[in-house]
Amino acid sequence: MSLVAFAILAGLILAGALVVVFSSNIVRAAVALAFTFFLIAGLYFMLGSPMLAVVQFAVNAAAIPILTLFIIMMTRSRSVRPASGIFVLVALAVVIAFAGGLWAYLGAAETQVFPVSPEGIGLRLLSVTLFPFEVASVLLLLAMVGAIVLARRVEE
Amino acid sequence: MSRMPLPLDRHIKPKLVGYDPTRPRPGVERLAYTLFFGSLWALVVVAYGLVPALFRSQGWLDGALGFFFYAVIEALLAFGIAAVVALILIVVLRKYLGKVQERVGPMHYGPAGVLQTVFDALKLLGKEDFAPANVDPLIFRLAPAITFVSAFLMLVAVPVAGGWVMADLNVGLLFIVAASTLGAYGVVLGGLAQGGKWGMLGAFRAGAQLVSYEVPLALALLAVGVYSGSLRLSDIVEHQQGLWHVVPMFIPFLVYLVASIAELKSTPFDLPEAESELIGGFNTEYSGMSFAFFFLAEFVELFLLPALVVVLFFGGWHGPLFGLDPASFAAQALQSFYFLVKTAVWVWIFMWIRATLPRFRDDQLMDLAWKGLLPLALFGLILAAFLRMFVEVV
Amino acid sequence: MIYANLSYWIPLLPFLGFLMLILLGPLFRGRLSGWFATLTMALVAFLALGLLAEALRAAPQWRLVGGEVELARGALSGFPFRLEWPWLSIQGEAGISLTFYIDQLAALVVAMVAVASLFIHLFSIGYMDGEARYPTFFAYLQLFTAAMLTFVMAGNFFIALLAWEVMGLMSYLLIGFYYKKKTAQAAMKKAFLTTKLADLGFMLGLFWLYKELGTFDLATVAEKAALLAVPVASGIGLLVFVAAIGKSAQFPLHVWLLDAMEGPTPVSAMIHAATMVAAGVYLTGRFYPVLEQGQALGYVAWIGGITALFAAVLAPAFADVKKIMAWSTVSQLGYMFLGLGVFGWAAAMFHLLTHAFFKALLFLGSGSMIHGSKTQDIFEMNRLGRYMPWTWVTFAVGALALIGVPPFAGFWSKDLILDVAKEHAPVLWFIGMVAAFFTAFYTTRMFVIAFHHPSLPSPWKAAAWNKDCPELNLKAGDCPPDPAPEPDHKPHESGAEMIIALVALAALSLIVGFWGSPLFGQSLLLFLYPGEAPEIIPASKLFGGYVIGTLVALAGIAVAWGLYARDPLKQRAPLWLTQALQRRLYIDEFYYRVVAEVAQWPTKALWLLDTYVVDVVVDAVGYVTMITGQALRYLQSGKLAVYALYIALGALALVFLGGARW
Amino acid sequence: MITLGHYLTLSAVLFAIGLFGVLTKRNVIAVLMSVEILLNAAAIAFAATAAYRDPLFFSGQLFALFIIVVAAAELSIGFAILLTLYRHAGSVSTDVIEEMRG
Repeated sequence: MSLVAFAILAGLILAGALVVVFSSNIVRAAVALAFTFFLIAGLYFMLGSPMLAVVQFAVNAAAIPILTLFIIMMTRSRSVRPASGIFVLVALAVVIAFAGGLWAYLGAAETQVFPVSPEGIGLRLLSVTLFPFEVASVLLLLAMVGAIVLARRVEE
Repeated sequence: MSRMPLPLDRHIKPKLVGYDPTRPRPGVERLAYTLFFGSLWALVVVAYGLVPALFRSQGWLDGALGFFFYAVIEALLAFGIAAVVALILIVVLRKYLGKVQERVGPMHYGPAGVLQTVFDALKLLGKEDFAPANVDPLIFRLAPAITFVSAFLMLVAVPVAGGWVMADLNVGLLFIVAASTLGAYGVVLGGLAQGGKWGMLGAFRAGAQLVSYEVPLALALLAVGVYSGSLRLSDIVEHQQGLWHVVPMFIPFLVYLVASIAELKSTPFDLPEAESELIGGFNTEYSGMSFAFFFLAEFVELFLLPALVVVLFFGGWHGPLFGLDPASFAAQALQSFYFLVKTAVWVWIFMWIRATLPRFRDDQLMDLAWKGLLPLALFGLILAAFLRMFVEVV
Repeated sequence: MIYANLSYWIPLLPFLGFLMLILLGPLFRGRLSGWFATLTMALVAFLALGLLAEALRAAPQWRLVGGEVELARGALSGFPFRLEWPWLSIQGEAGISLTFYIDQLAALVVAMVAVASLFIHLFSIGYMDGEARYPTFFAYLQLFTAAMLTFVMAGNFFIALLAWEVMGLMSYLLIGFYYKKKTAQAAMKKAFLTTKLADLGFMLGLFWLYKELGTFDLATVAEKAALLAVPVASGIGLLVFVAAIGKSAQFPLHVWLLDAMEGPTPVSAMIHAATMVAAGVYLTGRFYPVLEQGQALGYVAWIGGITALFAAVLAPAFADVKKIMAWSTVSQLGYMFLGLGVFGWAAAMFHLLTHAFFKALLFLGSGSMIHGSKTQDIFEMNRLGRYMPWTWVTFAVGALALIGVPPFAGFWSKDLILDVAKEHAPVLWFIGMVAAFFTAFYTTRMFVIAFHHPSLPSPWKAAAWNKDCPELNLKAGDCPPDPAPEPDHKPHESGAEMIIALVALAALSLIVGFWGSPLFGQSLLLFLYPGEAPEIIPASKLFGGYVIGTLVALAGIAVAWGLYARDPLKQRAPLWLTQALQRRLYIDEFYYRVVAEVAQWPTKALWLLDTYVVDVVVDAVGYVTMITGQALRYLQSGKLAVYALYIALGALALVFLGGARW
Repeated sequence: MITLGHYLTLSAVLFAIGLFGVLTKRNVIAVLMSVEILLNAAAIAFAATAAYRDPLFFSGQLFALFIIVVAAAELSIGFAILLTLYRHAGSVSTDVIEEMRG
């Protein structure tokens, strides 16, 4: 039962990702990206971490594609030109090698999922990983300031 | 209310004897609104109380099939609630705007025009769903659907009474934030898909506005979460047992109120559609069912955002129970009644704001979000943490 | 023990004063910074005198009985005073501790430095008034004093070396205080390089000493000196003595001191007369056990004797009052080394003390003369004795002390040294006597011309050989002679604080000599008496020496008076001799032209090596890099995707090669 | 039953797809979207491994959270650069940023 659900979910995720990569219409690609991320949030639900799922939903599935759409609008780009054929073949070879290389390590057969409560993550986040947490906040601040500075029109 | 002379040649005289469309009929209207409210309440009681109780008592929920059916039925009921709310609110809003603007509003379909929406819906369903030539058909169709789904998603998390909630998420507050962010998709995609200038401008405005106001909104919600110590909405409501959050959390309340009106894209924040400037903005090219979805979504949100105000700040379902056992069915029904009443009051306030205030300029809009609300929301967050640590524990 | 326990404040206070002035100097208005520094020094002098009194009480008491020294009472417990703080200890080992070691000598010299420095400060308040960098000047003085005091009190040679180097730096800064003058720039470099070259000997000697004895500690070194092999001890001793030669401006490293007179007139000059140059003598005194073990004292004595004579002979050829004084300093320091070299340890230290005071007096007096008459040339000074009575009196006291006329300070100490020399090295005694004659000669010449003659056109300013400055390696235009004042100018007496300083130092010059004189039982010498040393000579034996010394001095005075009272301008010596003397026997030029050239030979060899070996290698590396870069630039296609591909390939390599395992 | 291997396989394939996108796209926006897929694939691997193997510390989930944070930061900066690029060159194709060619 759950395997069926997983299969459907995984299939849709992969399909969405493929659309992102292969669609020549960039708006569709962005929508597919949102769709893929939305389904990945479902994956996190299955992994017993609603917290992660909702964060994935709010940030990756909602905010980031909207930002992407915004940029698409601002730069008035619509279509994606494909790369030259030879390069596509090279990339394909690399990708296959990559997937194959990763495949070699995929023998894990654990079956039991340990769910995690939001409180657990929160406590953990603010105790052991407090320093990375603070660093992340600084990173976000820097990103914010950096984005403003970069995107600001320089007035002559 | 003044009587307005109507040109006879544009007016089909109704068949009903003695009916005069120019004459207001407050008695009929009140009766109709009461009936609307009652039917909504009945639907809520059925969806939240009767059906789960039935399934639970028969033990159907244990089997996979029973659970599947339960889920389907609940989803349909939720959709039904959303549809009913939208249908009711459309006519109520039109009537109310009419009253504010000193006219009678819709009067022709149903007694005193109370069935107007039904005919509106029929008209929209009957119209050709037209898509201009240069649009991306997939995105064009997807946009209204996403809009409606995002509004509908929030409904799932709202608790209407003690134990009466469709999905009691332990991250409900974050879920609300996420779902409301999703609402921006429909607008942006809708504007983007049309390929026209109005749509594009509307999409720009909507995207900027929704994303900007998302930030203070989320911070205000977070303040409530910090203060009540839980992200679960029913816990937040329980936490207001003694004192409604509106008192200690007044600043987040204000922020949330303004930001949710902005999320609603209604006046004074209706820049994305702004008929006088953008001919409808992101929904310029929509017609028929697609337009109806946008429309529905808007009115479902007009119900849900006030409902969240009630849940987060005005004690949710809390009210006098007259000695009833809070776990009993009757008490829960009463609680859902309180909840709906409070929500109705807040819906009215939202309508009132919409009817009276003029529209912002877009730079004022941004200033308000980033320079006004954001610092206020941050202050509210700190205040909430302070209260949580030093006042409430003592 | 109160003062001994407080003694670390003695160097610390001027250091704090330095920090204060260097950081907040611009906030001090007018003369405030000078008064601040002087007040600090007054405090330090108070502490130092207290320390000396304490040391006098606590030191072992010797008695002179029938020409033999015998111990009346041993040292009190806790003497010599010792303060110690752990410092530079590495991983719990003892390392090098910060030690202050105050025995009789240190207490005496600390008091001397503190008092002399106090009067320098006091004098400078008036003298430096109106200078642009007034607070900075006092800050330098403070740090200089702090370093000198640290050096004197240092309980181990490592600390001493640090303080020694700080002194070198401050000397450099003070000489170059008027750094806009070309001559000052050249002089500061010259002084710095000369003394640094000498310091190399100090460092090498210290490291060698540490290798042999495993300690830097002063007292331990003195105890263990006897364990050193004779050649080793003489090697170490001579290396350290090189540093002393450099610092104390002994032949052949005397060249810097004369040019150090480029610093602000009385003060930096006085430092280069009374305190800093004394450090070399002090250091040699501290290394005495090692030198003695190494049987190297003969070199010390000969260097001292030669320098004493050499400088005294050169001095009469100069017309600049400060330069005469500088030669005099070199000469007197030579006496001290002479005394050290002929086992007259305590006598040399006695002379160190008296010389500090009367030379400080003379320098401040000459500063006052320069201040009053606006010239440094003795010929151009206009009957100063008439216009500057205070300066005249005090300068006369200083001059008599320098000449060695009884009962002034120099008389007791110099003749004691000469007596010791007569006992151990008659040749050196004779040299010392000749030098004493010349000392009297040049002092009288200077005194007569400056104080009693109306102003004259300076005879040497116009001389062809004085047009440029070969001794500073400068060209003609870079060192213009100072402008002469009006022919009949009216000098004026200096301000009150300057006169107070002069009078105080004059009084000290008069008094201090008695402390070591036979009249008072040579009590200073007994105080300093290190044990078995032969320089305590019974008064009866001393008498003959004193008579000869006085006669020689009077002869010098008489000759100078006879030659210069009438006609100072008359050219008596052959012109080539005058030129040679004024060119300082061409030693400076020899250094600049020949030694510097020779010293550059290895440099040039290295330059060739650098050009034809190192550069080729470096260039080859550059070319290889460039060619490789040229080849590899095709990898940098500018296409984003290609870069991403490289990243992916790298990651792929990690996946396959890294061997990540479950 | 679903095993950890299922998730990791999904992650690997997703990663490969994203990598292909990064390599072949010419539009910088599309490249950035593909990078997002890469990051999410990694996050899935982290979260899944933690869910199956790390019941006490769930470090993987935290890693996934940080990945989301980093992704957001990266994207905002990336888009800001993109916007500047667009103003500078009038296009967001990788063809216009070949000034670094050796």
